[in-house]
Amino acid sequence: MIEFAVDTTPEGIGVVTPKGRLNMSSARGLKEILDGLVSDGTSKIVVDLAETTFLDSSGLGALIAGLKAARQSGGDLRVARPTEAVLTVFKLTNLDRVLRPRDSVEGAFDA
Amino acid sequence: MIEFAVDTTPEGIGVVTPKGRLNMSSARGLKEILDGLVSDGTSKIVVDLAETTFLDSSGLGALIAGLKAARQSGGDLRVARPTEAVLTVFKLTNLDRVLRPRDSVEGAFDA
Amino acid sequence: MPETTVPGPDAGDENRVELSAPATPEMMHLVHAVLEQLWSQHEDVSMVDRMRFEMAVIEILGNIVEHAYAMESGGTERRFDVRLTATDAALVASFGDDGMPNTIDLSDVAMPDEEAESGRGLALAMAAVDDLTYDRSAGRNHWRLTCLRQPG
Amino acid sequence: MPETTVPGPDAGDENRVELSAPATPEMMHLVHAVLEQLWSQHEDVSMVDRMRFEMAVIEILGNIVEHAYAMESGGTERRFDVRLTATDAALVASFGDDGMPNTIDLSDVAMPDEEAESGRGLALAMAAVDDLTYDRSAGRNHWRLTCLRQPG
Ligand SMILES: Nc1ncnc2c1ncn2[C@@H]1O[C@H](COP(=O)(O)OP(=O)(O)O)[C@@H](O)[C@H]1O
Ligand SMILES: Nc1ncnc2c1ncn2[C@@H]1O[C@H](COP(=O)(O)OP(=O)(O)O)[C@@H](O)[C@H]1O
Repeated sequence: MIEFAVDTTPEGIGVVTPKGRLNMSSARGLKEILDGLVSDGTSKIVVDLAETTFLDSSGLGALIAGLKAARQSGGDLRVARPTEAVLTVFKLTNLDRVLRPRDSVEGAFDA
Repeated sequence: MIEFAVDTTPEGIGVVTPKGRLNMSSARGLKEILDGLVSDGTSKIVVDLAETTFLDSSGLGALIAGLKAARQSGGDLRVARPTEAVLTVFKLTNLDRVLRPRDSVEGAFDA
Repeated sequence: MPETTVPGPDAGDENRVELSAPATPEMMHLVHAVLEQLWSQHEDVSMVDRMRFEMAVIEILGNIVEHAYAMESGGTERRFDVRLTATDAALVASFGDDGMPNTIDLSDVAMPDEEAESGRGLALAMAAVDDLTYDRSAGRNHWRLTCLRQPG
Repeated sequence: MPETTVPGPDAGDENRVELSAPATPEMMHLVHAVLEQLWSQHEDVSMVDRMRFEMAVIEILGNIVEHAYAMESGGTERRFDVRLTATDAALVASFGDDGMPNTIDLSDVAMPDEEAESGRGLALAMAAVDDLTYDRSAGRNHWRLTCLRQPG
């Protein structure tokens, strides 16, 4: 139903790729992964949404929680390559400003 | 829901790999592929069942129809690498003799 | 002595899933998905029990799609419903449809010979489950499949 | 002059799919699968309409699972049912559950601020569909979502 790929770049940026649907039954998994990264000292995180086919308000909640945790530790959380379905949810919830989507995972922390 | 990979070996043996469930809504596709191979002159056919997660009586019917067509053209149809679910169906229908499963695609026409 | 009640095969069916949908070949996939869901709620059901139940459920649904609604005349709705239940004791599926009555006597069902390209559906379903019943009432067909669970 | 009847949003619903199942987070996947099935029968429904309908359906089901059955006391059955219909005019979902009554006035629903980690479900559902209604009757909650189809 969902899988998460978790990587760390040579620059120490955590890259989390949810593959499948981010909904009520999978959002908790994402939240735990993001919390785990931050508490292990990885506070710069990119969530690669290229393979996230669906996002609901629980998934959004997990992203916002991760964003806040990352910022509290002096880092940030950025989202990259959202699918059309995910982008629609960002826009409808007015979160496309705070979760400003980046075009690539590599360049997500460039600006 | 289902995909079919169709290949021809250097020896001219057709290899059909159904990926997914062979049921009422997909059996017709298999039948058409098998018929097409035979009428194009490929009468030795291996159906690789390693990725066939489910088989019902319509799927069985398509295999038997293909077997008869292949034999009528002087060839044969052999099945290889059935999953446990598929093997169970062969046994319950007493077709494990006429559709005797082979251990490998390569060796399916060896004996 | 405390009173004991022996649970019937339907006991504990608050996890049942009921579906009502058009009787089309595409619905096969949905019923497979419902069964996947059922297994995810009942991880203790053995692979063998899952396989034989799924096999029989799909065969019966295939017959409804193919035979009960074979002609345009068959039924006003061209729909089916199914209730799927997994308890500690058994897996049970109950189908209903308003198509044409089944004409086959289940006690006559036998596996056809090797050459046959069809006619294995009911025989396969009966071989797979512990009990298969059919009845016609109030203008509807009712099929009921029971797999008694075997220790995994 | 011939009499004309304007079809309501439910006309032509013989392709409807109805599901009744336990109200658990795992059931989300099943409802996604039902929707996939619905689209395979209605390939003319535009991507935008599919997306907004699916979004709202999942949010309302999420609320039933999370809020209507929040406490052990909520409902005797912990089940929901849903009827999904696609016609030329509209996509309609009707939910029923016997959980606790909804306490939120839908006209008060607003999108929370950026920092909020929850509370966007109903606002998102309302933003996605053309009509969302709630009523409580006979001890049950009823939610009804309507997306008027836009030319694909
Ligand atoms: N639901 C049904 N309604 C009416 N007739 C049925 C039904 N199911 C089965 N039958 C009859 O039983 C026969 C045997 O069915 P089956 O064993 O599934 O083989 P097949 O479907 O391959 O013909 C069918 O040919 C049909 O006449
Ligand atoms: N089905 C329901 N039954 C009871 N209360 C509900 C139901 N759905 C929503 N509510 C109430 O509406 C509020 C807002 O829900 P929602 O917008 O989905 O946000 P969230 O679920 O993230 O809290 C919930 O906190 C709850 O009090």
